[in-house]
Amino acid sequence: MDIFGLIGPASFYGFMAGILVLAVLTVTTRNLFHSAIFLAFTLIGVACIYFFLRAEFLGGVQILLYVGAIMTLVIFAIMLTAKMGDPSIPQSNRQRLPVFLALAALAFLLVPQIVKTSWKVVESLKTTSAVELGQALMSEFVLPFELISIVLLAALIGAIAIARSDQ
Amino acid sequence: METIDQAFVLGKRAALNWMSAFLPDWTMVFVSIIISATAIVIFGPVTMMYLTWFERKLVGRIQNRFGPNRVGPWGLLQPIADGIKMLTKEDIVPEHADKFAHFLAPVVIVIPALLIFSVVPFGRGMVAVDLSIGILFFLALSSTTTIWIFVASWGSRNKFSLLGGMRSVAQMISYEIPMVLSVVPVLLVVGSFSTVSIVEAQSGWNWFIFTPWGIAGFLVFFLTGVAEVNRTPFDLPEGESEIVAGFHTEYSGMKFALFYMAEFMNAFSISGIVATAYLGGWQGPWLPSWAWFFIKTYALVFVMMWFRGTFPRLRVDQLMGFAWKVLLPLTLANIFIAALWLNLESPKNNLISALVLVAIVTIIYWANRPEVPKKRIYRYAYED
Amino acid sequence: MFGLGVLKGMWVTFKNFVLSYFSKDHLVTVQYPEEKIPEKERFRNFPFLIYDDKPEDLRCVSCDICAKECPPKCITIVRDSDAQGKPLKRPKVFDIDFSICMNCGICEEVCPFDAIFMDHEFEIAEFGRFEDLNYHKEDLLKSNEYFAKIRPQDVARIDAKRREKTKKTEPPQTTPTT
Amino acid sequence: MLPLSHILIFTTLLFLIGLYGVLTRRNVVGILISIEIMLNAANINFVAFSASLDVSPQIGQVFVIFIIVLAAATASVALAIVLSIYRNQKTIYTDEIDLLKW
Repeated sequence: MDIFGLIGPASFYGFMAGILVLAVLTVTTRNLFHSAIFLAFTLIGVACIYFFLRAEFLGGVQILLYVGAIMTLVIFAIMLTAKMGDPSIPQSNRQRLPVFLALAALAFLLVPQIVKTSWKVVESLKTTSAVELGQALMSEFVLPFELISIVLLAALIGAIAIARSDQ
Repeated sequence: METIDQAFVLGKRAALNWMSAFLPDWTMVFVSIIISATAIVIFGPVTMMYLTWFERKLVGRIQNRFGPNRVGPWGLLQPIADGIKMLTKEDIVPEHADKFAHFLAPVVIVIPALLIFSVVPFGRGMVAVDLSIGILFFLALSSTTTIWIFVASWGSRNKFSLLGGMRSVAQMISYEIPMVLSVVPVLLVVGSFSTVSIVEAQSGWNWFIFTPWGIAGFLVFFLTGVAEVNRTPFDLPEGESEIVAGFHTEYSGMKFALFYMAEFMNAFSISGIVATAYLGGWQGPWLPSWAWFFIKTYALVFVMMWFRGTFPRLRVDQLMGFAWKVLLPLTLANIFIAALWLNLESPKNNLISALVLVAIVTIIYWANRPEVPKKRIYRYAYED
Repeated sequence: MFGLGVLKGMWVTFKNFVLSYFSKDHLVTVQYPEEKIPEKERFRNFPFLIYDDKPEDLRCVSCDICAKECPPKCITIVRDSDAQGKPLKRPKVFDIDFSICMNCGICEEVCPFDAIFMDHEFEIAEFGRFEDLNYHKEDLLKSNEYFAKIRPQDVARIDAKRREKTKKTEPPQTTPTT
Repeated sequence: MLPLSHILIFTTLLFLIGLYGVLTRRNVVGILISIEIMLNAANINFVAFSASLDVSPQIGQVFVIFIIVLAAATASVALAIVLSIYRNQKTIYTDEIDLLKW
């Protein structure tokens, strides 16, 4: 019985550490294509985090949309534009150290605050089914839902209009 | 009858009972998981091996040949001989290849193919995990294959590979959309993503294929499934007469075998999911439930291979046009038809939705009618 | 009608698939090493030397025409001679290198003595590249009966011609004495 | 289940890693990749909050769905812009796209 109380959090921590490592690799790898591959693994890891948090529908959507669609777009863009095999071109600008220091300072500022805050946590993990999610989308959030669809349509048309080569 | 039906479930339970004698209680869950996982991990590659044998036999017979018949009786040991050949072959990596990507792609591409098996209901009570998002899980995993195919083609640093990868991405993204939309009617009617509850909703002879929206959905789902696993007539990514072998041109030995394995396991699991969603899964009279599942799945696999023996490859524009101009409107209309069918009374709904379906198919056909050029008259070529 | 061609094509392949189990016409392959298609009479492959009754009775008189005409020059002929050094009308060495021979059949056509003919034998694979395929006189010898078996039409014609010839030149024909 | 603050620390770190990528990458596509990481960090936060705080559990997940959809829209438009920039400027390095500076 205890073993579950041990294994669940342990694997959760393992996943979180793995995601952090993959994310660091994603932002620091020189080769942009490898960076995209690491991003794909990061996104799959995030989907696993959703599964841990009992949001299975979101995990599925995450894989389907992020890994299936957005990643493919990103890889396409890398391929259509890249001259990245050349090691003489620097892949990061000169602000690496200041940015790192600033972000580390930000982390040292934020993390104690997170620990200090007393969250009103409920005892058990709350879950929701895809049906309830759909009902929420269709009742309470119907206006944002429709707006989002308009935004999507606009993005669709805009992307086509921008990317089209003007003859 | 009941014991035959539940043979595998009872077998697993017996194994668990036997092991509980000398293993502590808390390990039993892990042992159960490990038994299911082992069954899948063994079943997947063995199925793949014998599907290759089956395909070669079938295509051979279609072409008036014998197919493999030398290694073992009826060539039954041929897959093992192939496996030995693949394992002992030299593993060639092109000099300028992206070594990391070239190595990673074939290894990772097998994982989703194996994971999909975990939501396929092989029989009554014979599903590894009854996920509440079963169908979505399947769709999500099968969509990840695109990336690894593309990574393989980019990593090979070969023009033919890259062309194959580009084609593959374009094709799979296009066919992803009708594929997702063609399952929506089933989810609409069943009200759940779970593969088990989808099968249970089709008890008796209420298979979804016997409804008007079911026929359309089945056809679209199956065709997009064939396109998703890059099989003929949608095998442009690996069209051997045009671009050598597409994305796996530069792969040899075991890495190539892994691609092959992923393709065949995907073909099997897609057939299984189509059978689950539209052909009633393991529902059926007289025979044990798993026998029905395998009959239906292998029938669909047979049809896939039959396609391979029959059809020539589509052209790229035909491929894209088929996805966007025929399948997509049909699936969108099909969701509406399913809603109509669901909300009308029982005897009337079949007729009405069938009529709507026929009307929509006619409209789509009319909109896509082939443009037959008029017969030319050479006005000045003749005397008069 | 839309989609009818697809079904028609599938019907054709299905018919082929099912009939391949029942009809010989729909299963055209032959299991080669065990089962062979009988060769056609005019099939010709590698040349062989013909003898009439005994293997010593070669028809070949080592006139060297075939060796001269052979396009890839795969035939080697050395004329035999008796103890006094007088040349005899028979070859001492008759080698054909089958690794060079290109199965053109010119040697058969040019031979004025009907001594060399093209064979039906084609399974002559060997392990060595050089000496194994260089056939000597003893390997090339085959009887007229064998020739009659593989090419009955030709043999009738040729035998008739030879009989006529021998009838014309009957009296002086004597077996050469050594 | 593990405490909420641990998940929050994790997402903070993930967000900062993404931010680091945004601020240091020269390549536009690299910046886009980093932005995806930041969005994912925010998404995990939403899910974690909705799962463990005293609110209706759908709200957080609905927002995650919206964010994913918006990310898809962002990605498509941004990549269209990248293509267009590459076509006009023959570069996708942010410090070389400086036509308005002089």
